[in-house]
Amino acid sequence: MQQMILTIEENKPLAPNVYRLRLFGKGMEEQRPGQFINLLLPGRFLRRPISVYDWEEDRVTVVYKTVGHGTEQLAQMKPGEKLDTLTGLGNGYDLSKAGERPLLLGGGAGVPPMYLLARRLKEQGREVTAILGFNTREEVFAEEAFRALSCRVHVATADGSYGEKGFVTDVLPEEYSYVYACGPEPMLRAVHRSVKTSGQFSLEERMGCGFGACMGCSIQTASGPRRICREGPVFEKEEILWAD
Amino acid sequence: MQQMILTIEENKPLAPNVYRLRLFGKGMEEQRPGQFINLLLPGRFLRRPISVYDWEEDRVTVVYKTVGHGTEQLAQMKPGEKLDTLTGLGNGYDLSKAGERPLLLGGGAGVPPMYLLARRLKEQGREVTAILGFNTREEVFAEEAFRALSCRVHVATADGSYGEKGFVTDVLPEEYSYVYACGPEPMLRAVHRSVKTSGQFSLEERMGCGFGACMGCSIQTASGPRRICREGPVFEKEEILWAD
Amino acid sequence: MGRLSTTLCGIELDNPVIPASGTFGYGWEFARWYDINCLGTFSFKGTTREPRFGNPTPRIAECPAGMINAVGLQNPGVDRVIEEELPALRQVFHKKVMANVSGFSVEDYAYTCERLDKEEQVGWLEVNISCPNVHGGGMSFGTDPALAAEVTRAVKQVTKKPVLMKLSPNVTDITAIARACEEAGADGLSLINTLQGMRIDLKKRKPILANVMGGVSGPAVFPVALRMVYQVSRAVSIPVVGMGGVTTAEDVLEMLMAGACAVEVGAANLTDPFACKKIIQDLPFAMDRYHIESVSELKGGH
Amino acid sequence: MGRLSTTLCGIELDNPVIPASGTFGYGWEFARWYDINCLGTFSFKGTTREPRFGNPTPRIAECPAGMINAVGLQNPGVDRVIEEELPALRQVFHKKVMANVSGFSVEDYAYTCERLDKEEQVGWLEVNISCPNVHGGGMSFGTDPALAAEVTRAVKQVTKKPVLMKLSPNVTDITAIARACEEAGADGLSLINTLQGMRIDLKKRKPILANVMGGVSGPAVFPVALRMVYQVSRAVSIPVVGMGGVTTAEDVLEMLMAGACAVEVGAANLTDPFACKKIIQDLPFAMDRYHIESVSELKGGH
Ligand SMILES: Cc1cc2nc3c(=O)[nH]c(=O)nc-3n(C[C@H](O)[C@H](O)[C@H](O)COP(=O)(O)OP(=O)(O)OC[C@H]3O[C@@H](n4cnc5c(N)ncnc54)[C@H](O)[C@@H]3O)c2cc1C
Ligand SMILES: Cc1cc2nc3c(=O)[nH]c(=O)nc-3n(C[C@H](O)[C@H](O)[C@H](O)COP(=O)(O)OP(=O)(O)OC[C@H]3O[C@@H](n4cnc5c(N)ncnc54)[C@H](O)[C@@H]3O)c2cc1C
Ligand SMILES: Cc1cc2nc3c(=O)[nH]c(=O)nc-3n(C[C@H](O)[C@H](O)[C@H](O)COP(=O)(O)O)c2cc1C
Ligand SMILES: Cc1cc2nc3c(=O)[nH]c(=O)nc-3n(C[C@H](O)[C@H](O)[C@H](O)COP(=O)(O)O)c2cc1C
Ligand code: FES
Ligand code: FES
Repeated sequence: MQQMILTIEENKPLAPNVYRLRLFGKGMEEQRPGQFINLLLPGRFLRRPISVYDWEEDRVTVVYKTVGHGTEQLAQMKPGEKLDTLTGLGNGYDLSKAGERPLLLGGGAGVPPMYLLARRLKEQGREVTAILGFNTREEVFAEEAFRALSCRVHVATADGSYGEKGFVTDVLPEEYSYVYACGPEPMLRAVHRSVKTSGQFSLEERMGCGFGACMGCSIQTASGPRRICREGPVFEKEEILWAD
Repeated sequence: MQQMILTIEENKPLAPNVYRLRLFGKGMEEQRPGQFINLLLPGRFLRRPISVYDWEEDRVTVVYKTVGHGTEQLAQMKPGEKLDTLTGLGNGYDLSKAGERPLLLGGGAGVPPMYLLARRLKEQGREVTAILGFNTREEVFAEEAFRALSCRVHVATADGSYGEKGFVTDVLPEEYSYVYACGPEPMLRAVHRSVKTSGQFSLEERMGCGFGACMGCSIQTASGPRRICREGPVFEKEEILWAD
Repeated sequence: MGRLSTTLCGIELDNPVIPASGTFGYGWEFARWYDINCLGTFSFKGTTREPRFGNPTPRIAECPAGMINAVGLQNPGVDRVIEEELPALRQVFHKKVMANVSGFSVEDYAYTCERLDKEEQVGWLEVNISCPNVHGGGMSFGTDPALAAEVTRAVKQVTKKPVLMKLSPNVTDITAIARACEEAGADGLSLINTLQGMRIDLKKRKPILANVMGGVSGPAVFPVALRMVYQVSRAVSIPVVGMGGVTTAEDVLEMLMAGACAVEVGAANLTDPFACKKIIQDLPFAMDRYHIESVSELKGGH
Repeated sequence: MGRLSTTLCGIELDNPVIPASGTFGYGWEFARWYDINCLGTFSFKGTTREPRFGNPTPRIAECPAGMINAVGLQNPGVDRVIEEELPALRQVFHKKVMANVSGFSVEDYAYTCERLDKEEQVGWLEVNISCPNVHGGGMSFGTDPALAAEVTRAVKQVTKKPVLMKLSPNVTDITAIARACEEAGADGLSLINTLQGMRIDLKKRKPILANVMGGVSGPAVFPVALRMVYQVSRAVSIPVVGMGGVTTAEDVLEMLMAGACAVEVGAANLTDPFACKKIIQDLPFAMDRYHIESVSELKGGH
């Protein structure tokens, strides 16, 4: 974990209500896929956790959806403005389990963390398939970015207005070695039911701190209580106990 | 009263910890001498009341001293930034009582409201004497501005490091027709005791609203309870009942 | 009935937004700035039997996301309210007003309420029981269920208008006070009054307020107020007016969802004299955002 | 004695700044970010007889200038605290730690305190009596003077270390609880715990917290906390540890002026993991600004 005052370099819409934010800070540690950063917005008490979308030396990029006052306020901010940020939070995905043909599943605001993961897996020479799920055509983002990594990319829209019609689970390929997934809980549950290999899922919860101090984000897992912000947000599929 | 989003045109130091702030707002009503404006600073709950120093069409100027977090924050603001402001608050001085040779007494942060008053009285052809009191040489501000109005100007410093040594009451002229005074309470009490004519004094109190709604700023006067923000801040000398 | 309309103790309100007592004077001054007939109604400054100057100054301090006041019920007394304030108000406000009453003995309350009950302009009596009981050792009427019930009964005996008892949040169990008022005949409840708090002046090393302590209000108290409105509206079957930190149309909706049938706005009027007007204007848009068809649909929607 | 030093129940502290229970874990994790020996001490996560998972999520909500938590005392239980957490802490913290204890019966409290009393690392026992008394109808131990005194006596019987009773602010008269604890033998008092509050999710039209209600903390509660510290420190003659919304060095000074001999910092650690370190660094400058020579000069300076 690092606390840094980062400078906004870019904050631009990718799709309706979805923005890409690039932040610069000299000396920023490497951010790993599946980790998140925690942004303090002026006038808000709690920080806002957002997954790492990409990382280059001294620069972290995130993609966020405006869903409430904090993210709406963030969308108003301009390049040059500063943000007090905690970086390098959470465990991140374990890439060593990917196997040769990992499958990456992202739904809506769960798509972003898949990007840096895909990039790293490609760098390791894996054959990556990314399935990106959205509600409708106009919400689609990041497809081109995944294609530029030369992943195999499928887009599914719930209303069929773009790509394949249905949920990410409706377009699973025949063969894959491992699954990485991030998205809303109903999607993760469906993925859990549908996929045949082992995998890692990224979870979300309202957070008090984001770095393990408050026990605000705890879940029960097969191995006992775990903090999403510290032992997570990535959990082995088999560890997750879904609440009824 | 008007509520306006005003734009900072100038915010510059006049003396250590004293700043002159000029605010622009199209359609601003005329601000009268002795009135005040009430500034909402980002992140603060209550507004900060500051006396009108000068007014020109669409522009109000105030002079403030940094004494706490709000005024320190204000001092950091830059031209172009906006301030939610209530203007035209309070009664202002009654100029009709000035007589031919009004005496204006300002002490420290009580100097600013005397400027627009002096200007208006000069416009009416009065012979204005302004006595400005400060603690020490380096705190002196606005002297030149008063001179430029061709007032008679005396400066008194408590330590004698500039102008005459002593308090404003130590340099009262022989003759004057009426007194206008603004400054810390000990100064106003001394003025009350020392001057022989009638006069008007400007008072201060911690305010909840600044426009008469909360009864936060009430004082007892010879004619009963009065709100400093509404029936004041200017009171006839004879009306004021000093607390013991 | 319009999309925003609601009912408070049998009287229809065009909308649920009510400036809170002590932050809107006797109303007519605000009428110089906007047409106050846009309000649901408003609650006028706490009125007592005798005129009161209130506490010495400083009476106001700031705190994070709020303020502290120790005004001490400054008001011209019920005689002048009836002779001067209400006639002035009549010129600019054509709806029923809520009469906020304070007292320092049970007789005080009954006397003042009886006087105001006769005024046609008055729609509701809002009885503030946060004041100390000067005949009973200074403990506030609002912190003891028996005392709260006693005031309620005394007031109900002398009035025909709906009586709202206004509860103090500075208690261990607000539902006990609420139930005591309901059983004693209250027609409704208003809550919360201010939370007791204080600040110290670091330069002077002494309390900022001349009265040492005062009442905290503003957004800082919102979650506590909301909790109490939620608890009380489940504990009684009379209507609840919710307040405490309400600043935006969304806050109004949250209070309604917690169980309030109308919402008062206090400190927000002080930092923005147009606060209530703006909230009323924003309400339909906020309702659209959360797919709320009408205010009445939220009532009991929990 | 340094400029910042103070004494808490006979144990000297290098400075009056203490991370509050529930916001600093068992300390050793923070030691990865800074040398936590700069702290006065810290109060570890509320520990119970048995391990507890706590409440379902969501456990956290935001509010103006603060937050609400309904963690529900998640902790590994006193056995593992003694076997795992304290040994891990010993590697990085060389001062006495404050052991925060919770329970749901008088026996729970006594058992857990007795176990922790034997640990050399523990300097003080801080007994959180805000929890519901499961054997006594669920009313919190901290809202009834008799229950509070009973817990105090039970704990004092089994411990030799100084016992600080940690008081709930959700009461009509906190000085009554404070005096009851003092008479029952408490060596000091800690206050305040969180104010009960709630928020509603406008989109879902239901409470944000799975537990419906939770505890408000952060700057929003500062004026209420300060008032209670002021009242309690005048009502008892044992030392008071003040907390509730403290975020800056100036807040620490204000709490000390209100009557606290040391100050805990809670929610501020969650939004800024370096909050306590920064406050300690800022303290001398803030003291210069207000011409305060030493922390000890403020004690009783009211
Ligand atoms: C580990 C993690 C990674 C995330 N990554 C992303 C991402 O890459 N892109 C993205 O768009 N969103 C992401 N989110 C969700 C994002 O944090 C919330 O959408 C955001 O905090 C909402 O803030 P708000 O002020 O707009 O909403 P409000 O509802 O006004 O927020 C109020 C409070 O609720 C919390 N909150 C509200 N919704 C959520 C939620 N779904 N999850 C957690 N806390 C919430 C806020 O943090 C804040 O404390 C992530 C969440 C977590 C926990
Ligand atoms: C009618 C009126 C006119 C004024 N005109 C001027 C002026 O022309 N120039 C100038 O420098 N100052 C003036 N003041 C004083 C000025 O309002 C305060 O210095 C300022 O509000 C302090 O704010 P702060 O945040 O820096 O201090 P803080 O102490 O951090 O403020 C905390 C709170 O206390 C209030 N407060 C603190 N000191 C005072 C004070 N002396 N009077 C009133 N409220 C106070 C603040 O408004 C705020 O609500 C005037 C005050 C009044 C009432
Ligand atoms: C300056 C001021 C004066 C008040 N005077 C009264 C009063 O006379 N009678 C009363 O019942 N409540 C009074 N209150 C309490 C408010 O009506 C309201 O209950 C409280 O402020 C909480 O609402 P808010 O957070 O929106 O301000 C006063 C509040 C303030 C801020
Ligand atoms: C997330 C969280 C968990 C807490 N857990 C405990 C606890 O286990 N035991 C306890 O005595 N107090 C607990 N508290 C209360 C704090 O120790 C403190 O009394 C309160 O938060 C007020 O201080 P603050 O406003 O600085 O946060 C907790 C507070 C928070 C925010
Ligand atoms: S959010 Fe605080 S422990 Fe996870
Ligand atoms: S400050 Fe509110 S009436 Fe004067």
